[in-house]
Amino acid sequence: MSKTTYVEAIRQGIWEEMERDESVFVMGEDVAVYGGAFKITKGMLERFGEMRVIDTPLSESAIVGAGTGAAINGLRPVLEMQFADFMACGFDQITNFAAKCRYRWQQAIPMVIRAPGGGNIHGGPFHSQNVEMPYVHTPGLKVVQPATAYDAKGLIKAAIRDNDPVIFLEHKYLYRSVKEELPTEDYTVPLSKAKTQREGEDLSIITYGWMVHVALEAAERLAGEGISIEVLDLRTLAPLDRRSILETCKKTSKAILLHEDTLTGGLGGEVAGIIAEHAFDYLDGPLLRITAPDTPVPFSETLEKAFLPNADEIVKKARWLYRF
Amino acid sequence: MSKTTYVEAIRQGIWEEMERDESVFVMGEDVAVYGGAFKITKGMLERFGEMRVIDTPLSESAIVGAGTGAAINGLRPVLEMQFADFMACGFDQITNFAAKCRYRWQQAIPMVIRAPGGGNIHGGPFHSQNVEMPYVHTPGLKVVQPATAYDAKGLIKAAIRDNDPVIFLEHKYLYRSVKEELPTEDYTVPLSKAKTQREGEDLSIITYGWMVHVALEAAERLAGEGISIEVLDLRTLAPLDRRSILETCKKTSKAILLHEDTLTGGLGGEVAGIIAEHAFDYLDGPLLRITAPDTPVPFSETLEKAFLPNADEIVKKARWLYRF
Amino acid sequence: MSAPVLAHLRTEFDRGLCHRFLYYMLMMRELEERIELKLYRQGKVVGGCYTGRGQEAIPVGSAVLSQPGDWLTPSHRDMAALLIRGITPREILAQYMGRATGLTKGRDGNMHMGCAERHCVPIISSIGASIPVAGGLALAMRYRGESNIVFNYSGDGASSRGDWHEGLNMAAVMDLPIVYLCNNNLFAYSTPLDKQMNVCDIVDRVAGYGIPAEIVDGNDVLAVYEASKRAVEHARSGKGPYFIECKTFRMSGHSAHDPADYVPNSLREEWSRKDPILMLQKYMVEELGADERDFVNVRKQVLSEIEEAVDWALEQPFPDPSTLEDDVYESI
Amino acid sequence: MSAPVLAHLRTEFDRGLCHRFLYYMLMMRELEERIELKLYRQGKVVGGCYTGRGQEAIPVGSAVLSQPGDWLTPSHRDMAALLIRGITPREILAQYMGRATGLTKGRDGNMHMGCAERHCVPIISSIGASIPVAGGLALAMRYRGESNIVFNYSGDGASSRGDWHEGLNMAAVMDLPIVYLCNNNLFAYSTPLDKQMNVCDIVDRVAGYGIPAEIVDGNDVLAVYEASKRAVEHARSGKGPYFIECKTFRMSGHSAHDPADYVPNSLREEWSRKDPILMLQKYMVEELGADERDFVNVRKQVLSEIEEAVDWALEQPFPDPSTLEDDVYESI
Ligand SMILES: Cc1ncc(C[n+]2csc(CCOP(=O)(O)OP(=O)(O)O)c2C)c(N)n1
Ligand SMILES: Cc1ncc(C[n+]2csc(CCOP(=O)(O)OP(=O)(O)O)c2C)c(N)n1
Ligand SMILES: [Mg+2]
Ligand SMILES: [Mg+2]
Repeated sequence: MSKTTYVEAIRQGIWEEMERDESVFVMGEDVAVYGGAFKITKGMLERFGEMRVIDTPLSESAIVGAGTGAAINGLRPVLEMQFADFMACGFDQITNFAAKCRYRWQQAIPMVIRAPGGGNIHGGPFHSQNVEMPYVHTPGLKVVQPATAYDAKGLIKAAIRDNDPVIFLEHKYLYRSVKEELPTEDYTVPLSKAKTQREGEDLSIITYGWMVHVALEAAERLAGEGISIEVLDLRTLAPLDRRSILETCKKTSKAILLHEDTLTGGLGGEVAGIIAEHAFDYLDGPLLRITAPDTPVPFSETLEKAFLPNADEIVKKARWLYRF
Repeated sequence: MSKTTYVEAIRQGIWEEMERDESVFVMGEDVAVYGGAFKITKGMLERFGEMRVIDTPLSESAIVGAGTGAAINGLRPVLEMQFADFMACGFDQITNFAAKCRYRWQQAIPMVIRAPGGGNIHGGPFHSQNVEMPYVHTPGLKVVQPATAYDAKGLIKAAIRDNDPVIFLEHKYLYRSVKEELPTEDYTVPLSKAKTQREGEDLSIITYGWMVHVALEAAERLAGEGISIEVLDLRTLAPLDRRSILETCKKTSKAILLHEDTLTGGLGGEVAGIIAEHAFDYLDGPLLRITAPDTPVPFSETLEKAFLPNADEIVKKARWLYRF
Repeated sequence: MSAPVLAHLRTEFDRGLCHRFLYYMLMMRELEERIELKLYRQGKVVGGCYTGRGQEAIPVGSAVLSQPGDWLTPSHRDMAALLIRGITPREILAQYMGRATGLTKGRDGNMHMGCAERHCVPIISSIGASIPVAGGLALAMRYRGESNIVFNYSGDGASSRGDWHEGLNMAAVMDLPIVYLCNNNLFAYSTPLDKQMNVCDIVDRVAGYGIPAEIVDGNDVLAVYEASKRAVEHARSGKGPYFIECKTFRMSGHSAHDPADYVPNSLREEWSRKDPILMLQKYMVEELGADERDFVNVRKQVLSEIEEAVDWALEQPFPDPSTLEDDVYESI
Repeated sequence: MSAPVLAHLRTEFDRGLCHRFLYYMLMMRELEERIELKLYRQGKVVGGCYTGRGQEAIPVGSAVLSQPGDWLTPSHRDMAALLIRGITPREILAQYMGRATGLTKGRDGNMHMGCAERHCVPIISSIGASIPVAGGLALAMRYRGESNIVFNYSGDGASSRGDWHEGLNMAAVMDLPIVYLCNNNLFAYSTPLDKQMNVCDIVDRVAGYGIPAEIVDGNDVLAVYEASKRAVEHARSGKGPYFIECKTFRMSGHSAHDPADYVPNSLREEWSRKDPILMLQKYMVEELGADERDFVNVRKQVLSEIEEAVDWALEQPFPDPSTLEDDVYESI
């Protein structure tokens, strides 16, 4: 059997849900005729027609607003933001309206907003950001970021079937750099369930997205030194799987919180807060955060490389923490 | 000498800076003729004229964008968002452009965006939010929230003189509920310096904004029980005064992280992350977070009261942590 | 804007319809007065308190044309639209008073209410944000091949927001079945039109989207009704959106705490002579032979309904704090 | 849109000015070709790679009118505006290659560059966001009573963004000295005009702001220049903003990786016959008696400057990782 890339897994996931449920449709800039800037919606116009595959004007706020309206009126929109960075243009619609509908009037908003983010592709300050935190911070929103092709397909399908607004963050660098064999039968991956991507005893790395792979690389190298690392892939960033976070910490008593996003106000702090409150007694060492520094994402290779967390840094800090 | 309210302190601070520096001007919805929804800019039109006190159309994104352009071209705009909640409409301009100018092209943006936020005024989901975190999370922005009239005046003046974009968060409930005697001479309060509002030995409460007062109330009650609480008022939320945070934790070895904002992704997590990494060895107990729950801000009295952190809860948790 | 022209020159309105207009306009007027001038001052209603005094003709003349399957997105000065959709004074009062039986269960306040069953989207406080949302509601109608339409309500101030532009443009490009009712009451909070735009009328802005638009006297319920009929027919028959600018005036402060000193007295006086309720009554007397006593009776009925509803609402429980965290997600 | 009309019917352009036009248009064309077709394919330039092939007349015909105190906010298809402001091919190439001596010191890439001293705001990637920013730049000019103006550049796609609406409206209400150059190249990425708007021309949208506007042949540099002169005079003399819609066509994909299959061949062919450089040369030959050899010389000069600049840029250092956290704040 052939392997499926992350980008293709998402495409398949949406496609299958559109086959399964007539109320699912996609909308965004350049998604129909062009098939999307990253080709996620390629071929959908031909298969599902222009009522269900909709090119919009360059209007992020209207895309989100119209998606929310369509969701209120019985549809299940899958919206594309061309780059996650530009979701900022629809910020008010997302956080002030869509997120609050169930709370204010018990109105479900079964809407997915897909947004390709992340760096390592020389995208510079406007095409590389990790935008999860403002959405993680907004009650009423769910936020997802898959690290593998399997999860990408299973999570996009689960997100589409979910009755709450889901921000579905895709990592551009993973689109074509990871692939695996996928089941042929229909499957979903449940939201709000983290996944242990590697079992270990000595130290936990809690992370998500591209950094899962970087953590696994570091773990492999550390295994050679006799240090056993557990890698927890959060997969859903809101609502968080607090139980899995606490379990791995209770098991290993040491944790590194790793993300590609910048440090201050990043998810690492939130996870640290959960652990330092609810697993304090189990901790045998400080909680280390390994993240990008607090700057915009730089363009130039030398800077971007220095900016992004890498396996060397993880190995070094993990060694230190192991010996703590 | 008479006491000055928080709202009046801010007004005076802006006024004095406008007297001092011709490049300072104010702009926003209803700020000129009406003097602002909360009357911060009252009288300024008459004193400084319509070139420096500008009513705009209902266009938050254009207000921020124009403010940034004016800052590029040598002015020092002080922008008003009528409610902090609607700053979401200018989110892209703030986070994607203003915040990144110095980094991208060494261009200073000496701009202040004032935004009245916070609850306890029955404002409901759209007029009560604490919006700090997306801005705290954006490298390049500074974020300030004063708790007292003294700090309100000193910080708004420092913010106006600062050469980076500052999000200046005012608390609506404090506007008229706190007052104090202010110095008659010119003074500023430095950004990025926290302030110990009460010295104590047993336990630190790290907080900001209205919650400083709630913490002080709890501390007073706990003093009666022989529990000595230190209250650290962060005042500037970005960049954080990490040194003061660590010092108080090293001193008392126990900390409660308190804020009115909701839990997940709130500042408490960030502070926990800093402490659990850099003061771990000093900690004698879990880091407790006392915050609003992860829901929109409710309107009705019974719900809003339950939603907002209060002194009773702090007293109870502090007692528990003290005995830990 | 020309002097108000009563629609009787153009059509015959029967008594039944006019009575309906009168009932809803009076109900909105009296209910809002009760809320603002009594309950708010007594502290029974807290938070922001907006009224649509003087603008009642706009929601009434339009929403009466809505079908059950249609959706409405009223603004903060359109209470009558909710009434017409079957939302009761009881529900509205319980909402204003933050009670558990209010439409938002006390979670949101005042006019920030709506109801999925009766197809009313509660106000989105971010002014202008309802315009793109209306587009999505309409998109779903077209998607399923329905002949339903959306009634979107907003003010002049909203027309300066980016969302207004993006939403109108998208509706035009996609030919969505929406009737926009814009209440141009000459002010956005304290900001007069000439500080909001450099053209005379909102319809001048609308022309740029390729959406048909017209101006009506927003204080003349019959004129609003006639224009709405044209608009509804246009939208329902698949011809796309239609925009109606209703010239009117806010006969109150922006909200209860605003004395509106910035409004010139002459303007207030000019418009007080065009009270939409009095205009309708005049028409009913002169053209339909109505008797002043009829009006007294309608008013009586309205007031007794309100009395009953206030009593009921005051008895309603506040939300139980144990429900604090409900309804944020369907399930986690 | 009517057939392109060379401006010679309306004015006499002297040789010096036309040579200037030609030089900058050719420099932009050749520099971008070098970047896209060579350096990008060689991996010396990475990331997004946009060109303004076929649109050179727009930045050239307008930016030559800028004074040192004016500000410009070019879009991603206006490289010549930077050149005219004195930004050198060396600086541009170092920027594209992410070198420390590029205008953003390697922190941002490709056309995302600007320069405070030469009054060019680097592209704000969020399309449309430069419109309100232009307003603020202009506001500061008026504040100080200067006669400077702002040249704002954007595309057809930008005109669907909320920021475009809010920014144009604010400029109109406040009478700000801005000349808007809109390059209507018929597409926003893959999206043709008829999916972007329900009117024929962008100026139809502009009418709604009370801003004077005109349409010109954006491939005719003389026409762009003439219109810009009118616009600049209008704005400089305190009459407020002015909008020029330049009809043109993007003779490339949206960016280097885009084959633009969605563009009908007929359209591409039609526009390739209106190459702005050839149009200018034709005018120079027919009306000014220029010699084809002159053009060869200009081209030679341009190519040798580029050659020199490429060599220089390739020698430039990449940014030192130790500078990673610089310039986020002035001080902490
Ligand atoms: C985006 C946004 N900015 C500011 C406000 C505060 N605000 C509420 S109503 C209003 C004026 C609205 O004017 P208009 O649309 O003309 O409606 P009117 O109140 O006149 O009926 C303002 C500024 C808001 N609700 N949303
Ligand atoms: C707000 C925003 N949304 C999406 C994008 C991605 N994007 C970059 S250029 C572009 C098309 C712009 O079209 P237009 O304004 O016509 O300029 P052109 O590229 O045709 O010159 C898009 C969609 C963006 N940069 N910003
Ligand atoms: Mg109004
Ligand atoms: Mg274009």
